[in-house]
Amino acid sequence: MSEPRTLAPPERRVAQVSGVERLGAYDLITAVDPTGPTEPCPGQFYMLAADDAWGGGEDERPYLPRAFSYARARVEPDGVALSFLLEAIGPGTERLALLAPDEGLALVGPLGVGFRPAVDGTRPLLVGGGIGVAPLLCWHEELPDAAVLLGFRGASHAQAAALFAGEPQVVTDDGSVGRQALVTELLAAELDADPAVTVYACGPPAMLEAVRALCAERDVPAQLAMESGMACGFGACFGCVVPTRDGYVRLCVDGPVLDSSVLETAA
Amino acid sequence: MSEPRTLAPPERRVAQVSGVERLGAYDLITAVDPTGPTEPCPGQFYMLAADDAWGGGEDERPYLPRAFSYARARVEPDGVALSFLLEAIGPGTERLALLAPDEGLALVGPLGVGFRPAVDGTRPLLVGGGIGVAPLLCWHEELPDAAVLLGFRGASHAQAAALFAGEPQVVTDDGSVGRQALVTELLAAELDADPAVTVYACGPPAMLEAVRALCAERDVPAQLAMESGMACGFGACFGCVVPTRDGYVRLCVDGPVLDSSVLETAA
Amino acid sequence: MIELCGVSLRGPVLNGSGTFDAIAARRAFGDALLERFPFDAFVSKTITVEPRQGNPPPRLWETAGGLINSIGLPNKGLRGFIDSDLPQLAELPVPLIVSVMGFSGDELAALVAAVGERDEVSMLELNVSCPNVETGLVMGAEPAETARVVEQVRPLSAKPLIVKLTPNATEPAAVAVAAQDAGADAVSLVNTVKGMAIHPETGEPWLGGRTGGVSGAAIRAVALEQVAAVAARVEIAVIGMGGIASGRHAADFIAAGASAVAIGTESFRDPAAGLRVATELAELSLTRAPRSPASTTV
Amino acid sequence: MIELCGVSLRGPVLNGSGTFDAIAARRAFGDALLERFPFDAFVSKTITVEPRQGNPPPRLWETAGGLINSIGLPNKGLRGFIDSDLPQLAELPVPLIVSVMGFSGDELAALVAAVGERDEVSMLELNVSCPNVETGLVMGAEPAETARVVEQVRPLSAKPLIVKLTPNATEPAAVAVAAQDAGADAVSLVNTVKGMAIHPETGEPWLGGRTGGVSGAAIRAVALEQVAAVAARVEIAVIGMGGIASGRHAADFIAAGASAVAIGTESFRDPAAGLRVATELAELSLTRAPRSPASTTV
Ligand SMILES: Cc1cc2nc3c(=O)[nH]c(=O)nc-3n(C[C@H](O)[C@H](O)[C@H](O)COP(=O)(O)OP(=O)(O)OC[C@H]3O[C@@H](n4cnc5c(N)ncnc54)[C@H](O)[C@@H]3O)c2cc1C
Ligand SMILES: Cc1cc2nc3c(=O)[nH]c(=O)nc-3n(C[C@H](O)[C@H](O)[C@H](O)COP(=O)(O)OP(=O)(O)OC[C@H]3O[C@@H](n4cnc5c(N)ncnc54)[C@H](O)[C@@H]3O)c2cc1C
Ligand SMILES: Cc1cc2nc3c(=O)[nH]c(=O)nc-3n(C[C@H](O)[C@H](O)[C@H](O)COP(=O)(O)O)c2cc1C
Ligand SMILES: Cc1cc2nc3c(=O)[nH]c(=O)nc-3n(C[C@H](O)[C@H](O)[C@H](O)COP(=O)(O)O)c2cc1C
Ligand code: FES
Ligand code: FES
Repeated sequence: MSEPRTLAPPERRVAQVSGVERLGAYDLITAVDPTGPTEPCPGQFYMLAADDAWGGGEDERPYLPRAFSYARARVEPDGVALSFLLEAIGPGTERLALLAPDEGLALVGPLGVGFRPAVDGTRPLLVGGGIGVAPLLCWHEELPDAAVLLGFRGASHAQAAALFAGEPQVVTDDGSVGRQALVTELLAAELDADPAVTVYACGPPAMLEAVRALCAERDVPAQLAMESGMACGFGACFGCVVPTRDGYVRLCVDGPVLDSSVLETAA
Repeated sequence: MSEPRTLAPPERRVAQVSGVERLGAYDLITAVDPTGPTEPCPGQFYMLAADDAWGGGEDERPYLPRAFSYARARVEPDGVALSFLLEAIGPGTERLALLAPDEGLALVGPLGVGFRPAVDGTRPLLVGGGIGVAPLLCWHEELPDAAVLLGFRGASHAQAAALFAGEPQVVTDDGSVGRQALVTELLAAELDADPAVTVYACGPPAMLEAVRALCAERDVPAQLAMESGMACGFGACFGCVVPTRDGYVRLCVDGPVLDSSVLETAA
Repeated sequence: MIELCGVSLRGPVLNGSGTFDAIAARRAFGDALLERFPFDAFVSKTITVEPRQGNPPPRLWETAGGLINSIGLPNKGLRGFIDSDLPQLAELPVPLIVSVMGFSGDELAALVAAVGERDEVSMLELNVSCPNVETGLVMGAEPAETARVVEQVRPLSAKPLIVKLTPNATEPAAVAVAAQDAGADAVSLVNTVKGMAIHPETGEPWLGGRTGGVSGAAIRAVALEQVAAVAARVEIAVIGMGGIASGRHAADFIAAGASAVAIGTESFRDPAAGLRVATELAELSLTRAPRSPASTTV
Repeated sequence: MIELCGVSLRGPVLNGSGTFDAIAARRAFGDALLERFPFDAFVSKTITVEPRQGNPPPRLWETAGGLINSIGLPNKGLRGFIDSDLPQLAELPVPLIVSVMGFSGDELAALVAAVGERDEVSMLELNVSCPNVETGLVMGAEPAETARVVEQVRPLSAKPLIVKLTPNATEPAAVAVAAQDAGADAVSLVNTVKGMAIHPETGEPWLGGRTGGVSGAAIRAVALEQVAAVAARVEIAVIGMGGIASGRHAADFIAAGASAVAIGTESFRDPAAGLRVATELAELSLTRAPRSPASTTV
């Protein structure tokens, strides 16, 4: 079984923050990982924590590391520069957003299984919502010709679209950039025009469920990069399960990319 | 009873760090307290915490605020600039030492009771050991003619002596600055030369006990600024007690400056 | 305004016994403390019949998000309390609850009788849960023991009686039911969770009292579970505490069934924590409806 | 090398049951995991007779320095474990301890008999302490209940039997004594401390299982106190755990009387935590002499 899974060193290590870039509502944090593998698979993720003062935020958190898809990996002389796109929504992401160059970023990874190749005879189509664009960035680098459909809340979030090469189609909830529409409306139009695609999607749960339903109706294969609350990221805690047709699966070892056909319907 | 005690506002407030100066082994942190009293009494202290990320250090600490004598207070247009001299010895002081200008420094204070005037007919004599020089700095500003005796571990610590106006006598444990001697040897010599003094001392427990004993032998009045582990700083927790002839007293409300005559002997 | 055991309070935020000394705090903060008093009712530190010095220092150890204390109930004793503390506590702008602890049913009875007849006192809290003094465990950990002491003291005062529960019990809800059936008007929980620290250099216990009690954020989830379990079993009011530091935490305890909450360790971090929690809670209440009938507005 | 219940281990650092899935970890880390295996013995996740899906998500909630889990013992059941997990666990470079839990004495007996006869297995751990499944509380919180099940299963295997204690008991030391007297070779403690979280938006319990168990730094002081209390009362080996994250923490548990320690939640923060703790502990041991005779070098 050749899963898209690059193995991780079995320990936490400390990368050095080399860049911090504000992109509207998001931050792009880059850190140089001195000893990790140079070729993670798009869709894989890392467990991250600030090496210092990881704690003492809201409710005396964070305590555990947080999961982040890598958005970019570049081999550099002293290691792999890994970039993460993050949205500060709580004590963990807020602390990470405060990281400054030269601070330590503790990480474990790459973890999980990434995106699988497109089904024979289909073209890849990337669909991202909000912070869910992160794993699509590196995947798009491997599939430069793939069409990219992106949806954001508004202009500040939509700045992340600039990270994509080529011309992604962008829509926003408030119409401030592109049309006022849901990204799934773009997807429906694309599928209606040509259903011979493999869809790769990442975004909020409601969006992923809509993508799943749209694809299921049309028998279109879809790979969804999903999220759930994680404590460990390597199958140790059994905390990150999502329901599938085969029962609960741990998203950190059996995902985060799941084939939409294994998911139970929302109903 | 006119205790040297300036009342504190009954709440935690946030001062803005305006200066961070490295002084050998110590850090001098200055923060502008917008609403606190402008005239704390020398010997009083504040409970301090970094406003952000107060936690996540060694053993997931700090959690509670930490006690610090103020070393200087200067009235400025937007508040009182309070300076604290600190030695990083654990997770709380380490976090404080990382404070950068414009960060928030949460504080409660001034707390406790400060140094009392010298006994009539005596001259004041200030004796400091290590980080214990902190409260003597502001006290010396009020008693500019007082002799100052300081002891430090070595040259790096002795840099704090430069904060004192005039010419403090300095000794070190390793002889790297001044003579190789204990500050209590200087004190003994002074007392032998002229015992008509009121001694003000602050430093490690062994030094304070030596000062107490030297003064007791000669019936010299001494006021000792002491330390103990504190959780609250305002008499709430009963945690900071030290044994005295009258039983346990809470150092945060009945001290930190105690008249040495109330202390029990070490034996 | 809320009503707790028939006593009107301006709000539902109390202090935990032994975590705020209003007399000492007035020395530090002056009368500003009375003008901005942080609690809606004031709970005294636990008193005993005889004066106590408390445990030898060190008495404190900081843990991850928590504090272990081994204070050992220092207090002036019943007489000293009535003569020198009570007049000062009577000046506080809120109702007074006096916490008492006895080393026997008879001692508790003496305390309840003497304190219960004072007009300055609105309610009594029986501390049967202090983990630092041996009797605490015995009385408060077993339903039958609790029932026995509550039955003994109940007839001695008409004032509302709160029984403070220990978390160091297999089934706090069973103890709460026993207290209720024996005539308690309310239960409060949790007291501190037994804990210990080792001296980093010697390997011996750090605390002068060898073991102590953990409080603060570290125990909040544990306290919340016990409050929910107790509230599900009793009809009387439940006063919830354990690591509460924000209005949302207070709302969580109320959602779990508490009628009122108490702030302990968070006051050490901010003497005005009680006020802040009350303000935040009031803001939240506009969005999250209280579910506990005992906490309704009067 | 140390000896634990007659089994030689290269060191005193185990994992807590259910906090490290060596099979899944090998998928993530490959054979590097075996080369740098973090523990000196491996404790399996608790298995039951029948397969279990576990509790509905969400299963996790982060607290101050801690984690609440409500996993609900998902496992393949006895048959699935023996057929598919055991062969893989047998490849680990350290002795294997299998944790078992039954919903009755008979179920426990079936598990002990079946697992105990496997050569791959060095010891058995009886989980009578899981707070997520009702029977756990009943068996492990009462000395008599514990004695009954240990007596029932003791004759069924010659392998060393560890009884894992729950902290949610009035007197864990009494339960430990009961386990010892019924024939246990060691006790391990603590399991997780009962806790709860409220959904920030709905006011309802956050966890799918409604309540859960707190682990991690937040419970370390509580665990240490219980380990000390238990070690003072029993002669058998004590395996201490609860928030251990450094060699000094491990040394503290050993100073309190533990013969070995286990790492749970800290592995979530660093999969190599066990190795790090072992290294730090070895360095510290040079300065701080172990006091527990059971932990001496063989
Ligand atoms: C595989 C994977 C990849 C991801 N990739 C990215 C990425 O590339 N970029 C990115 O920004 N994010 C990513 N995420 C999400 C990211 O991990 C979370 O945003 C982060 O964990 C939030 O942590 P926090 O402390 O900031 O917020 P939290 O306070 O933890 O809040 C996050 C959510 O968790 C819940 N929650 C609230 N309080 C608690 C609590 N005490 N305990 C448990 N849950 C609570 C709530 O539902 C809340 O909305 C990814 C997640 C996964 C699983
Ligand atoms: C009135 C007063 C005034 C002070 N003024 C100053 C000053 O001007 N400048 C200055 O630098 N310092 C001052 N101090 C001391 C300062 O408060 C301490 O250095 C500080 O609290 C240490 O905190 P930490 O987290 O860095 O170290 P900690 O880790 O808290 O270690 C400090 C000491 O506490 C003990 N300890 C270790 N672990 C723990 C634990 N988990 N819980 C409890 N105790 C523990 C040990 O004895 C250790 O040496 C003053 C103290 C008092 C009481
Ligand atoms: C330093 C300290 C002293 C305490 N003293 C008492 C006491 O005298 N009587 C009592 O019933 N509870 C006492 N408690 C327990 C608190 O009232 C409260 O139940 C507990 O601390 C949990 O709340 P918290 O986490 O908000 O502090 C004390 C707690 C602390 C931290
Ligand atoms: C996610 C999780 C799952 C656990 N599963 C089990 C289990 O299956 N059986 C068991 O005996 N203990 C289980 N435990 C308890 C741990 O083995 C350990 O006793 C507890 O977590 C305390 O140690 P720690 O604070 O180092 O995590 C579990 C703990 C966690 C956090
Ligand atoms: S996050 Fe722990 S098993 Fe997936
Ligand atoms: S520090 Fe709390 S009483 Fe002194």
